[in-house]
Amino acid sequence: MSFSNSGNTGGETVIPSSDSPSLNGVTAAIDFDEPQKSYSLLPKQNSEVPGELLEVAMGPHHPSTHGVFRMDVVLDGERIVKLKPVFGYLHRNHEKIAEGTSYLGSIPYTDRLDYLCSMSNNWGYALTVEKLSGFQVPERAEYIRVIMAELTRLVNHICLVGFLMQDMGAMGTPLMYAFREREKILDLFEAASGARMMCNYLRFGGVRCDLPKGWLDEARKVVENFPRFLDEFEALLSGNEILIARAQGVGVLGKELAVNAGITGPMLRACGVNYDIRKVDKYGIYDRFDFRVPLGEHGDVFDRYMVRVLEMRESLKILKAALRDIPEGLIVDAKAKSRGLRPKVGEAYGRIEGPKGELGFYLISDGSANPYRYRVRPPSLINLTILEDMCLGLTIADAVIILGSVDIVLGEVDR
Amino acid sequence: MLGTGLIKGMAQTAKNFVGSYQGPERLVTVQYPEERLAPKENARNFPFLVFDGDDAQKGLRCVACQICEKECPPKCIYINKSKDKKPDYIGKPQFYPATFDIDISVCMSCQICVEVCPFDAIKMDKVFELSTTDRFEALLLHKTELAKPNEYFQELHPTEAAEIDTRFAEEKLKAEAKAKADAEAKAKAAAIAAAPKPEPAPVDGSIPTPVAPKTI
Amino acid sequence: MDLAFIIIAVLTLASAVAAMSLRNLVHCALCMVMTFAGIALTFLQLNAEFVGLAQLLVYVGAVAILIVFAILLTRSEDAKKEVRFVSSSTVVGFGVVALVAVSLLAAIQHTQILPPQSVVAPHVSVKRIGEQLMTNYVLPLEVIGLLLTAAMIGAVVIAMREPDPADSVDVQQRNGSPLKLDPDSKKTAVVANE
Amino acid sequence: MTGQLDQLFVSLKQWLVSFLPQAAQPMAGILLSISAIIGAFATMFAITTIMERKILGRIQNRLGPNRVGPFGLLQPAADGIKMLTKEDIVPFAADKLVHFLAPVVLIIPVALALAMIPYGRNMTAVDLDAGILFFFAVGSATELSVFMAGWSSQNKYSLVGAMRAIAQMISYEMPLVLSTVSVLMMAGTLSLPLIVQAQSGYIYEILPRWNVFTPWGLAGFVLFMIAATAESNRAPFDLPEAESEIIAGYLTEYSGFKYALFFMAEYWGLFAVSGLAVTLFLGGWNAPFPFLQWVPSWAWFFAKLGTIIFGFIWVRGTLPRLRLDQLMNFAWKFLLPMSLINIVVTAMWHFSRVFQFVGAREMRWVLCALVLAIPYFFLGRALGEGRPAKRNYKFAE
Repeated sequence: MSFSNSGNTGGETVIPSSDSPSLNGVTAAIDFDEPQKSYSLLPKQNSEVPGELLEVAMGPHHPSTHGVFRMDVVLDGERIVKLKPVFGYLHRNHEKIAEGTSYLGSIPYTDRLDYLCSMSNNWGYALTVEKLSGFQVPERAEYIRVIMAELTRLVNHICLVGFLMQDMGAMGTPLMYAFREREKILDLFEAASGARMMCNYLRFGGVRCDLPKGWLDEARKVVENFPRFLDEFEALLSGNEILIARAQGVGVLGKELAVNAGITGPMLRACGVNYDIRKVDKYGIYDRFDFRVPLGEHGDVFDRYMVRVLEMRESLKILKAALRDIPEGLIVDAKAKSRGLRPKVGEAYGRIEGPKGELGFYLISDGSANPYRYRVRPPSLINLTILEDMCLGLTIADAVIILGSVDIVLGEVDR
Repeated sequence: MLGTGLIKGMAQTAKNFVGSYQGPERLVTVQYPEERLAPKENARNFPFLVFDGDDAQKGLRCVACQICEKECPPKCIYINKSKDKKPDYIGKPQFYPATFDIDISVCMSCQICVEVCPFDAIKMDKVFELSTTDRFEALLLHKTELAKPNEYFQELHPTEAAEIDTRFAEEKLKAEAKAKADAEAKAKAAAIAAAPKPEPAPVDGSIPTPVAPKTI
Repeated sequence: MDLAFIIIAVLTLASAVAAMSLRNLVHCALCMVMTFAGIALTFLQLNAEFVGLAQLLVYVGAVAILIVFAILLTRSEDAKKEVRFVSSSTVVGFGVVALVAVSLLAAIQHTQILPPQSVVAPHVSVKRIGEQLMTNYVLPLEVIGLLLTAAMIGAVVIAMREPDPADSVDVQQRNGSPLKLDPDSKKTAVVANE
Repeated sequence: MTGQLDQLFVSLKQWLVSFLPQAAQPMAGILLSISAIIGAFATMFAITTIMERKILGRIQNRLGPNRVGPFGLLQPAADGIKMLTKEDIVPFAADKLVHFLAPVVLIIPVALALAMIPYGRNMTAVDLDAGILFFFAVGSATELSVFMAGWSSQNKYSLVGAMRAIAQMISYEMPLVLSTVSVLMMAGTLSLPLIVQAQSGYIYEILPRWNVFTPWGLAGFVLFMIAATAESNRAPFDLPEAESEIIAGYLTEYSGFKYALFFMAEYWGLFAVSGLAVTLFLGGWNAPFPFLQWVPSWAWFFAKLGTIIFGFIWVRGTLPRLRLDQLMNFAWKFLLPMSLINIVVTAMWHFSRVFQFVGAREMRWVLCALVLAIPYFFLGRALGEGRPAKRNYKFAE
C-alpha cells in the first residue's frame, strides 16, 4: 500500500528542508558529502495533519516538469502540504567552462542556456562584454538586435502559452498552433544566422553577419500575420471557461513576496509591479520605441498568461517600428574584435529584459583572454524559487500549471 | 453564460480542422524524406575543408595555423601540423595539416572556426543526414572526408563564395603582377649585377599574405 | 440441477469462503464482490431480472466501492499482524455456525415440503414493480427515502471540512509577510468588466 | 430489396444457424451474435483509433499518421503488433493476480453492455425487459476494475489515478442515470428496442420524432453526453489518466497487451455509451427523414454513432482539463440539479399534452425551454463563483 512512506520513490539524498517555509532549500539540493540515507519530506511525528500523507517525487522524468526537474511533493489527499523543487540534473558547468574559454567562445554556450531564446541570451552577454571593453554598436546592428530580441520574445511567449495549455491537458492543440507560428520565426532566424535555435548571431559590438537580401520583407510579412494568429489563439483560449476556472485565483503570488524573492519578467509584472528593464535601463535603442508594459493585478496563473499575450502584442508594435526604421550601414563596430579579445582589468554587469525575466551576466576581467569570473543571473532559476509558496494548499493539478506558468527552461535553471 | 467560451473555442478548432484541408496556410507540414525544403543560404551544420583544383590534398587551403583548434569552444578539432612545407596554391611554401580531424559528435555547429579562419579554408556544410550506427569512429571525420572542392562551397553559399573568389582572384592578379615585377627586378638586378656595383634584390616579406588560388 | 447453477454456486461459495479467510483486506473485499455478483447471477437465473440487476447495481457498483474506499481510508499499519488460525474467536465462530445450522435444520425438518409448483411464474415486469412501489408500498418507500436523505445529510456534515483558519493565515503570511496584506484587498482589487 | 438489405445480418444469422441441428440452434445463435458484436467493435476500435489520430492531427494542423499502408490506414495493425510484441512488465511489488485480472474485469462488463444495444431493426443481441437497467448495472462494475488496476500496481500515481477515477465515475453516474430518466418516463419502458420504437414516426410527415428535438430531450442529451464523457474518462474529464499530472493514472504500470486491453475496453465503453445516447435521444436506428428510409437501419445507427464519436474527438482536441474539485462541483452543483429539473420539465411536457388549442404545441415548447434555460443560466453563474470572466489589464507607459 503506497499511502505509507515505505515506497519512497526518490532515491537521492537531499538535505531535508528546514522549518521556515519560504525561499529555502532551493540551492544545492543534492549533498554529496552526506552519506546516503533514506530521505523523506514527511514529518516524523504526523501530528499536525490528520490522515496519512503521501509523498510523491514528481520528476525528473515526469511528463510535465519541462525537462529534468523534480518536485518532491507531500500530499494530503490531493492537497499539497509540502513541495520541494529539486534540480541540477542538467548542470553543464557553463560558468566554469566560460572561465576557461575565450570571450568569443562563450557565445555559443549562452545559446544553450535558455534554448528557446538564444538571441536574447547572446544579447545579454554581448552587452556585458561591450560594457567591459567599450565597443560602440552601430545603428543598424542595434536595430537588428531589437528585431531579433522581440522575435525571440514572441517565440518564447507563444511556446510558453502552448506548454501551459499542454499542462492543463489541452491535447497539444494550442501547442501545435504555437509551434506552427514559431516555425515561421525560426525560419527567419535560420535565414539570418544559419541556425534555428542555437543562433550564435550577436557579436561584441554588433552582429555576426548582415541580414540576407529580402529578409526584412519576410520579417514584415511574419509580423503582419502574427496578430491575426494571436486573435485566433485568444478566441480559442482567453474566454474558455475551463481555462478561467483552472487559472484564475490559482498560484497567487503576492507583490511583496515577488519583489523580495527577486522575481522578474512577466511573473513580476503579473503581480502588478511595473518593472521592465527595457524601460528601466533603456539598453540598446529601446528608448526610441513606443510600447507599453502590461500589468496584471492578481498575480495568478491567468494574469501570467494574459500578461504574456499582451506583451506579444506590444512586441509586435516594437517590431513594426523597428522594421520600418532600420537604416543601412555597418553591422559591427570597426574597432571591435572578437578573436583574442582582452578587455582591460575590471568588472561589468549587463542585463537585459529576456522573455523570462532579467537575464544578467556578470564578468570580471583580469586582462587576460579569458574572463576571471563569469556568472549568469538566470531568470528561470530565480523565478522558480517561490514555487512552494505558490503551490501550498493547492492540488497536484494546480502545481503542474503553476510550474508551467513560471516559464522555466531547465537549461537555464541548471546551467 | 456558461459555455460560450467553450463553443467559441470549438469553432476555432473546427476552423483549423477545415482549414488544414484547404492549403498550406494552416497545414505547414512537409513530408520530409520525400519532400524537402530548400536549405537557407546561411544554414550551417558541420564544418568542412575547402580545397582548390582537382587534388583534394594538394589543394587544401588550410595551412595548419591551428587558430580554429584553439578557438573551438568544445575543442572538437584536432590538427597536427606537417613537418615539411608544401607549395601553396600559388607556389608559396606553407605548412599543411598532416592530420585534421573533427569530431562531429562533439561539434556544436557554432561556426566560430569559420569566423576565425584567416584563409577561408574551413566552411560550414549543410548536410544533416549524418546518423550512423557507430558512435565513435564514424563521427570522427578525417582530412580526407572533410575536404570538399571549392565548387561545392560555391554551390552551398554562392554569395560568400563569390566574394571570396573575387578577392582571391584579385590577390592572385596582384601576386602575379608582383611576381612579374619581381622577375623584372631580378632581371634588372642581374643586368645590374653585370655592372660593377650590384644591388640586393628586394626580398619578399616574411609574413605570408593570403595569395591568389591557382585556378578555379 | 443445471450446470450453470453449479458453477455459479461453487464460485459464490468459494469466494465467500475466500472473503473470510484471506489476509489481505483488499483481496477479501474483491472476493466479496465476486460473491455479490454470484448472488446477482443466481437471481438472474431465476428470471428475477429486476432484483438481479438491482443487486448488481447496488452491491457490485456501490457497496463494493464503498467497502474498498473504507478499507483504503482506515487501514492501519499493523494490519499485517500474524493471526493464529486457532484462537478463541475461531472457537466462538464455529459455535455460532453450529447453532445456526442446527436451528435451520430444525426449521427445515418441521416444514412440510411443498409440492412442486408449475413453473409458470407470474411475469413481473418493471412496470408492475413501479406500480406496486407507487401504490401499495408508497409509505415504506417514502420512509426509506427520508432515512437515506437524512443519512446523506449527516454524512455531508461529518465529511465537510471546517475551513482551517490556520491554513489560510499561513498562506497569507507566506505571500506577503512584510506588509501584512489585508485579506480583503484581493477582492477590492478586482477590476470587473461585465 | 431495401428490406433485404435492412435485414441482411438477421437473415444471414438465420441462414447460418439453419445448418445446425435443432437443439444446437439457440446456442449457436447466441454465439454468432457475440462473435459478430466482438468482431464489429474490434474493427470499429481499430478504425476509431486511426480516425481519432487523423482528426486530432487535422485539428492541430498536422497530417496525422500516414506512413503505414495507404493514407496510414494500416496504422492500427502496426499498433496492434507493437502492443502484442511488447514486453509485459509487472512491477515487482505489484499484486500480480489483481494486476492481471483488472483489464479482464474491465472488458467483460463493457462487452456485456454492448450486447444490450439495438443496432438496427431486429438487431438486438439480448432483448431484456430491463435493458437500460442492465446497462447501468454492468457499467458500474467498471469502477471496480479501475480500482483493482490502481491499487495492485503499488504505484502512487496509479493509486491517485484510481481514487480520482472512482470518485469521478461515482459522481457522474448520478447525472448519467438521471438524464435517462426523462426518456424512460416518456417511453414508459426500460427496454431499449421499445424506446427506439417510441421515437419512430414523423411529425407533419417530415420531421423526425426523436427525443433530442424536444427541450427536455435536448437538455437530457447534453447532460447525458457530458456525463458520458466523464464516465468514459475522456477529455476534458480525463483526470484519472491526466498525463501531465499523474503520468497515466491507473494505467501507469501497465504495458503490452494488458494496456491494449484497457485501451480497447475504454473505447468499447465509449461505443456503448454513445450507442446508448443514440438509442435514447437520437432515435436509434430510425432514419431522420421519411424519404431516407431506404438506407438500412443499421447504417443509420452506425452513422449516428460515428457522429457522436467525432464530437468526442473534437472536444478532446479543443478543451483543457478540469481540476478534481471543479469536476466534482460540476457534477453535484450543476449536472445533478439540471438533470432533476429536466425530469420536472419532462413531466410538464407530458402533462401539457392535454391542451389542444391552437399554438399549444409551440407554447409548450417555449415554456419548457425557458424552464430549462433560466436555471441553466443561474447555475452556470453560480459555478463561476461570481468570478468576473473578463479582466482589465493596465498598461504602464
